Amino acid sequence: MVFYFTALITVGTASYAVFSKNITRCAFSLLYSFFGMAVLYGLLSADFVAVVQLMIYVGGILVLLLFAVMLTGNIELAANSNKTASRWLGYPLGMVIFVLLVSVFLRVPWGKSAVQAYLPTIRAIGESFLGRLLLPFEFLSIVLLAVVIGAVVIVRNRNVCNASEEEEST
Amino acid sequence: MDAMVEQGPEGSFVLGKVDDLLNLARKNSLWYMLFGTACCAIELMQTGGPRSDADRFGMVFRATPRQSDTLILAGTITYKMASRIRLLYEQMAEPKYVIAMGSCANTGGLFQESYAVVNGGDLFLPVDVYIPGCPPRSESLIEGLMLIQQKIEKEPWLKKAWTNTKNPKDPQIEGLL
Amino acid sequence: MTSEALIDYVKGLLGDKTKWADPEAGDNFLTVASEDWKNICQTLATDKKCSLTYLRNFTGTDYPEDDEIELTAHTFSYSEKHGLIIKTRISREAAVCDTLSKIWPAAIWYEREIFDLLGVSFNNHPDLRRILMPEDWVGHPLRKDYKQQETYRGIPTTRPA
Amino acid sequence: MNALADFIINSLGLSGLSAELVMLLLVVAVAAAVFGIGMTISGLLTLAERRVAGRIQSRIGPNRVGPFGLLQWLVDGLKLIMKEDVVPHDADPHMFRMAPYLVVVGVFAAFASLPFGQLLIASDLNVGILYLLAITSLVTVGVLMSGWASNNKWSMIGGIRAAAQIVSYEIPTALSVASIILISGTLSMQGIINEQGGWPWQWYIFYNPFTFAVFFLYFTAALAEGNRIPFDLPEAESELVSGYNTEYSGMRFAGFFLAEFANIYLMSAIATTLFFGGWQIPGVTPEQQAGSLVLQITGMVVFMSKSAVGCFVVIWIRWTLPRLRIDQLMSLCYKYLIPLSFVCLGGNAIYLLIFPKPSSANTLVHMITTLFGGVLIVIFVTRVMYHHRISGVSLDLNFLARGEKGKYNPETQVRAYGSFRKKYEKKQGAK
Repeated sequence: MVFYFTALITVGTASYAVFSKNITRCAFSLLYSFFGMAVLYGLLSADFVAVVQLMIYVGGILVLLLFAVMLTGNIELAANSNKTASRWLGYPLGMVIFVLLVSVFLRVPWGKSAVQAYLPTIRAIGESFLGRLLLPFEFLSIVLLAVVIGAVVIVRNRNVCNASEEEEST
Repeated sequence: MDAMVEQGPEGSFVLGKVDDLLNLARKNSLWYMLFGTACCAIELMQTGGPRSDADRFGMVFRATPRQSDTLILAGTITYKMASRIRLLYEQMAEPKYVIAMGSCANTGGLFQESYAVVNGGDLFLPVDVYIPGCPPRSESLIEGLMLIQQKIEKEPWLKKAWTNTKNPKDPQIEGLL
Repeated sequence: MTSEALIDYVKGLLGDKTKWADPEAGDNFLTVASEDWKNICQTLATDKKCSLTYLRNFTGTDYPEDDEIELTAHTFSYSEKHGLIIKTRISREAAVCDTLSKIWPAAIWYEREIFDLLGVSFNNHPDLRRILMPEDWVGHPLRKDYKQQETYRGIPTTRPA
Repeated sequence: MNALADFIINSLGLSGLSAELVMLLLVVAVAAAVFGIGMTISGLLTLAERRVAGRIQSRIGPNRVGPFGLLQWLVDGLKLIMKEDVVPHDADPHMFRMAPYLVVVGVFAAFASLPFGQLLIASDLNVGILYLLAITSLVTVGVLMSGWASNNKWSMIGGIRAAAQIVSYEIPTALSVASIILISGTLSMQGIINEQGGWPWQWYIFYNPFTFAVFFLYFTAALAEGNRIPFDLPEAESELVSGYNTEYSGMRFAGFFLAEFANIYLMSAIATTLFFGGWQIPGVTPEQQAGSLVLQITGMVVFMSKSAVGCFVVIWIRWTLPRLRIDQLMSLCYKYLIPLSFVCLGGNAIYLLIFPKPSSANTLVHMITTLFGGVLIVIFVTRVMYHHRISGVSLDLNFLARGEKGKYNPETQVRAYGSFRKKYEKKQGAK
């Protein structure tokens, strides 16, 4: 029962986020979607993932998204907010992804497993990160490092431009 | 209290008791708005200070009209300010009370003959308590606030809330807003 | 420059365009015709020896018996350490004058005040609105024959007895 | 939980009800209890704030309702319920109404995983401390939502400031918590307390010099996360009217207000758990405590008094320090707190490599750090006593003062002036 309730909330708010015209409301409805997802993780006894989902998606990504939405001028105008590449590119792409997901869904042998007691999953996650999955983990770290450096470079460049403009004007 | 039992319909005794409790709550948490128009505001600040501590009665200042119960007209009111004060009053949440503090807010006082000064806050707001003085000392202001408390004690709040919240004495000045 | 020297210098500079006050009256001030008002202020403000660059005060007075409004500008020079009062008179009915805001930017607010309270309109003023009274106020309170309106937005202006 | 539900069904003879329903009721009951405890604590804290502020400003503070004004918070709450609930005309009504709930839920849900006693915890999660950090991020979104939905520029600025501040200070908070997790090896709140002991040298604050520094980093960052002075930019009254809650009246405002005070208690309770040994009683092992009801209650009292001291310090800071500027706030976070917490995290890791857990060298380090902390406290107290002595004002720490305590006495002031003058003259004479 809890599962269906959360699933309903998650899917409902996610579809609201997709279909609503008011982009700020879209962003806020994502909150409930993320929250419902965290609850679903919790129901699957993945407590660590659930908490991290809350922490990173709600605390970090959603807030950044809201900042971007709120600090952009005239975001309420459809011309500014809903600029898409092409409607005729979008529909087939969506269909392809949908078919892909359905085929995966049909192929996986869904076995009913007994509900496990809550076991600490953190140790297992940590060990696999530093053991079996070390290479992808390090790769991800490098990508993130590159992103951080890139962000710093972009901000620095803009500052330099502003400074030179100010010098010219004075 | 007795008068209320006589007034009310059947079952008014219970309502009266509940009213007593609610009025006790309302009178002991009379938040005033941090708003001064002229020199009386100095005494208003002083009232929150150590020598005459308004916080003893649960009166703290709020910066926003939405959360305050009392509007203290502290000082001379000009016509230009009057429309702003009226706007602030309209923004306050019911139930709300107004105190006219000092001669200027009562009658225009020293500046009564001036072309720019309103001759008393009651010409555009429903004033509950008038405090004389130029400026009134903080003791006077505390007494004014306690008069508001006495007024609250006598109000049948529940019945008022169910019937009509509009004050009949309220001068409805449409042009101000 | 001492005040006597300044008076002599300005007399030489402006010639017969000025009318000087009786020295017995206290302050030394010169009265100019309203047509020369802007040019003379410009000259006095930019002249090297006068350099009256600072407008200390700018105000007006109503004289209904003469049917005139007098405008008074108190100027000062920080570099030369001397000051001068310049006056002009304009008619009450067509109360129009040139703006000084191009010479002294401080005059913008002073002129708004004179406009507000005396009803003098200034040509070429960048932002001529009421500054003290509400925007929809009727009349100019510092005119001697001013009659206050009965109510302002529903507030009675006299206290009912 | 299921076993408990079965037990209740069997013992009360409610076999007609399904186990799921009983469990649901149980969960609701526990949630209500946690919410009630949280409300009471934050209500009492509002009163404590006003009383302490009164004493600090040599006023008295609310003392008319109940003994020592102890019922003032109930009266305030009752009044706020009765106030009109204003929704501005231009506001986004649904989101305007929703925002206080998010803030309240975000803060009070965190109370579910606070260990008030060894057995007094609503749910001892495996990821307890992470859960606390995560669920409070709902507050950020709630505050942003209230700021945006009010359609008021002060609210908007306040909301954006609050969100920027909370998101930034989440990093040093999480990093200082990570230091403690590194030492304890567990994320569960009870686990962290169990690793510590009752005596001060067994607490994590005195574990090694790095944790000693980490505590102050955590405290500063948590102050900023709770939007308290000196970091109260989101609701700076002199600049932003009331920040994000400018347009709120009545019960919705009370929600924000209570959440703010609940947040103070939350940060003090987390500090107690992480650094001050939680409910551990000196000289009593957890095994002994588990068996005895008296020790359980003592443990709860110990936990509560430790967090009460934390709350007092927060209130004390609020009425002492001025407010920071927004750029100072951000540079404090990104230029000082984050690098320092990284240093402390690395230091702790290296320390753990050099001194593996049970060793006599380890105990020595604990003792030295405790001594250092004690010396700091002694220095602080002597400084305060010195300044108090030369100021010549009679000390009155009676926070529950009813009447005319701490009177103005002109003589003491004259005496103080006299002592200053003597010193001044001595200095002049020496020259």
